[in-house]
Amino acid sequence: MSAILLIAIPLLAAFLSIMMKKTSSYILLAVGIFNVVLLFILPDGFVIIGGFRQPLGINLLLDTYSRIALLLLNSLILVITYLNLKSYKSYGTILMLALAGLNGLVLTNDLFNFFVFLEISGIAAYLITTSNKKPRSTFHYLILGSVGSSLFLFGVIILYAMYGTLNIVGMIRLIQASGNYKEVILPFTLMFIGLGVEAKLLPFNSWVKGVLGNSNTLSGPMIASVYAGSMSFVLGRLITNLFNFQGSLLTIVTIILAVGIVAGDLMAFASTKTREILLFSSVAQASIIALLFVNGIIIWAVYLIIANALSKTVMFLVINKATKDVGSDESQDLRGLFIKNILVGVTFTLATLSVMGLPLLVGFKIKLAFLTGLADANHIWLIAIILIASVIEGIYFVRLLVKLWYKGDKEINVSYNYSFKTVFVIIALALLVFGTYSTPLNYLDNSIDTVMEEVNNG
Amino acid sequence: MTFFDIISIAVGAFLLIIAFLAINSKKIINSVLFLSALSMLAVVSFVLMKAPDVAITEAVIGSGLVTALFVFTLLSINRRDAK
Amino acid sequence: MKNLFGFLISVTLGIFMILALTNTNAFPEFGHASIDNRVSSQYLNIDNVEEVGSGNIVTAIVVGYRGFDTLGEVTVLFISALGVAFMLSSPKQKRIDLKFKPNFMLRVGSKILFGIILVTSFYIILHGHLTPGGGFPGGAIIASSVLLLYLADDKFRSNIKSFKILEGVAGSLFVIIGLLGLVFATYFLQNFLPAGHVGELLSAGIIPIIYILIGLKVGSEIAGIVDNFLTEEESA
Amino acid sequence: MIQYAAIILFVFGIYGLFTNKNVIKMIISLNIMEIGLNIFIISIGFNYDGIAPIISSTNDLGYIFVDPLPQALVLTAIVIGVGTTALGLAIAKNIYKTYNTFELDEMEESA
Repeated sequence: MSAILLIAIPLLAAFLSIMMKKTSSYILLAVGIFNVVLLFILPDGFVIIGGFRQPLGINLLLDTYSRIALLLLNSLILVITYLNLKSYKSYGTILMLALAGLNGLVLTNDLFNFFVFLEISGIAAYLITTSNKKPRSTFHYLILGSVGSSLFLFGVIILYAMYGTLNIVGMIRLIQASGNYKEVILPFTLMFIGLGVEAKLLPFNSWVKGVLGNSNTLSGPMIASVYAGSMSFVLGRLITNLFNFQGSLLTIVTIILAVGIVAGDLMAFASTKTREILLFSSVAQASIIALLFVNGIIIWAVYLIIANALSKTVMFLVINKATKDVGSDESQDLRGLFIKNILVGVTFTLATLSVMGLPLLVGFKIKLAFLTGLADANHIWLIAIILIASVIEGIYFVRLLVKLWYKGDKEINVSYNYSFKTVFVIIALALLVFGTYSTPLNYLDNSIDTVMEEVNNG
Repeated sequence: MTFFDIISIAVGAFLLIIAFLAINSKKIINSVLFLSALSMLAVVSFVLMKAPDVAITEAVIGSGLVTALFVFTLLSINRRDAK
Repeated sequence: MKNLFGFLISVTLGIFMILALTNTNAFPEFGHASIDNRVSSQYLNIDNVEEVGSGNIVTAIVVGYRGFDTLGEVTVLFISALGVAFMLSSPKQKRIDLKFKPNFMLRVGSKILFGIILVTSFYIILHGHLTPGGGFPGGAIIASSVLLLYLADDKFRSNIKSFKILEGVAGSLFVIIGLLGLVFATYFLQNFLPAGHVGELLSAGIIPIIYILIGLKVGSEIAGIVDNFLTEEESA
Repeated sequence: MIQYAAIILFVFGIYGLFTNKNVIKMIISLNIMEIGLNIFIISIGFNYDGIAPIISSTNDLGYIFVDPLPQALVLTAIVIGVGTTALGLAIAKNIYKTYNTFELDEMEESA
């Protein structure tokens, strides 16, 4: 048993599934379950491919950090596929390739291999967004995504020209040995911009509005939770281990991210469309997560990614299903959505409150912990910015909730079937349980990311 | 100044001129043809830099098939317009 | 206004990149790159060359050392072909009218050329581990021979269904060979065949086999893309 | 020289993406960018004294070679570029079907 199966099996299934298109969604379900089970029995450590030692060939690294990321993304894809089994049948093969690409992205320990998986998952994402039937926004996404990955590749190549290796662990070792941070500013900037496009960081994310603003029950949760979550994970890993921002670059990156938080929340505040409110809120959250990684608060950033991915799944599923049935996503037209769907309303409210960070929910615990972490590191003005952003966030979310709960002029009929409701309830319960009983969250600490250990071991 | 330098300066200058033309020409079909020429010049520079594998691949894929795909797209559009 | 903004951004980026690269000592000057400090020096080490057994070092890297990248690359092409078919194909399709009628010579001549090009492409694929070339250009040449048939005959349509099957089978065999490495040797994609002598046709273990699969897969995928671009819905 | 040309080509591509509002020309700009990037990648492995990394027997290993790894990377990058281009053109065809134009500016009016 080796972690390579997490990538090889979805690929094999995808290649086989084009010969039997009808069953592709069911094959995907089987593959997803296989992957989740496999994740519990695989051992930690490096996985060598092709039998070539560390710098010669490509290898993968499985540790607690990547295991958490993989569990999250594999199980989320499984859930989303299950919910869309009827409505989006033909996307089975594409989702399998997305699964393989994201798994590879999280696992790989080689920069060029990282680029290849970035492209696989990127192209899969463009194809997922074709389900919106808005070719223009898909095209916009494709152009920005390709530019982003080209910039990333440019950075990787400059690093290779300087240090002569593509292995991430080996690269970190060589950069530490040379001790000259000024040399690597250019490649790191290019790589950060390239990944920023995919990770929805402002100002590289103009694709988000077109793509998520027209999303449906497949593309919404896929892009907003699965892709955003995995991209935050890999960006976090690169930020904390490889980029390790210092000096003026650190200041610039921090300012960009801080502006991203405020701007994201302000744009959500100004919008009246429900889907846009959700997407701008997730843009702001992506910046907060990146900011935490930049400041070395790894474990709470990880929890924040998980909590966000789960809440956003619920929120996008609820809103996108309602939009599909009603035919509009103006919050005015969705008034009174929850009067007939009280259970759905309660779970949506819980998810929203958790994103806002109110007590009793897991979002509160996480927010408290990372604000304490920032205070320990003496970043008072960052805390101020996050608090201001939270206030704005609170206002627009409460406004949205009030609208969705109170009766409007028209009566609207949206029905959620049982599988939807089950998923909502499970996620809402998880948010509640971990919010009130949060001791298990303290078991893990920043050492879940073992790249640095491997660097020092060598 | 060696022979290599002269050739490389010529190739580099041509690359830039043709790229400029490809971006700024008014007719799309001209842009496509300039892109094909750019690809062919890239092949020359790959050969200059001792990369025969890449040169073969770029010649077949870059200047052959990609151009064909562009032209087919334009063809199908023009035909629909004519109707 | 927007043009000026774009111009400024790109000029700044260009100047920033060129200045940063020329001022960095660790970045090698053009034409003076030395592979001694790079991982590539180990690819040219005699033990490693004999272990892999491919005379073309680039092929050894593409299919051997970094074979996993190549699997990913084939996947990228696979998913784009899938996407193109997904967006452009419909149940009933007909050829786009090319506005010229091919004559007899063109049709017959293209059939002869088709054979010659196909043989050339197989030669290129089979000698990928000895001479420049290999699966990617070879596959692309297969696709261009199909393209020739399409251009020479305005009624011609290849059997897309069999291309899909070929594509799926070749891709699956690639992964299965990788998994066989896991079973017969220790690692995924590891060579489990004898490496042979450098420079001979039957050498380099699984590299020629994988390159043949890549060639077939690339060829059928690009041919599928070409077919999608040259057909349209019946009703239009 | 070729290296600088490659960087400028890359920047040209980005400039083209900023200024062109035509879908097909944007894909062309993307291709120009990728060609620039590919030439740059090859150029970092080039050595004036080096020969192409292809040997006919193990006796040839004494020579100086150009770096083979960038060449392997470019092979991968070219094929990935074709994939993106084909997909982009397919989307362009779809755009034309929906909006009846390739110009992004005209689309906003009709959409």
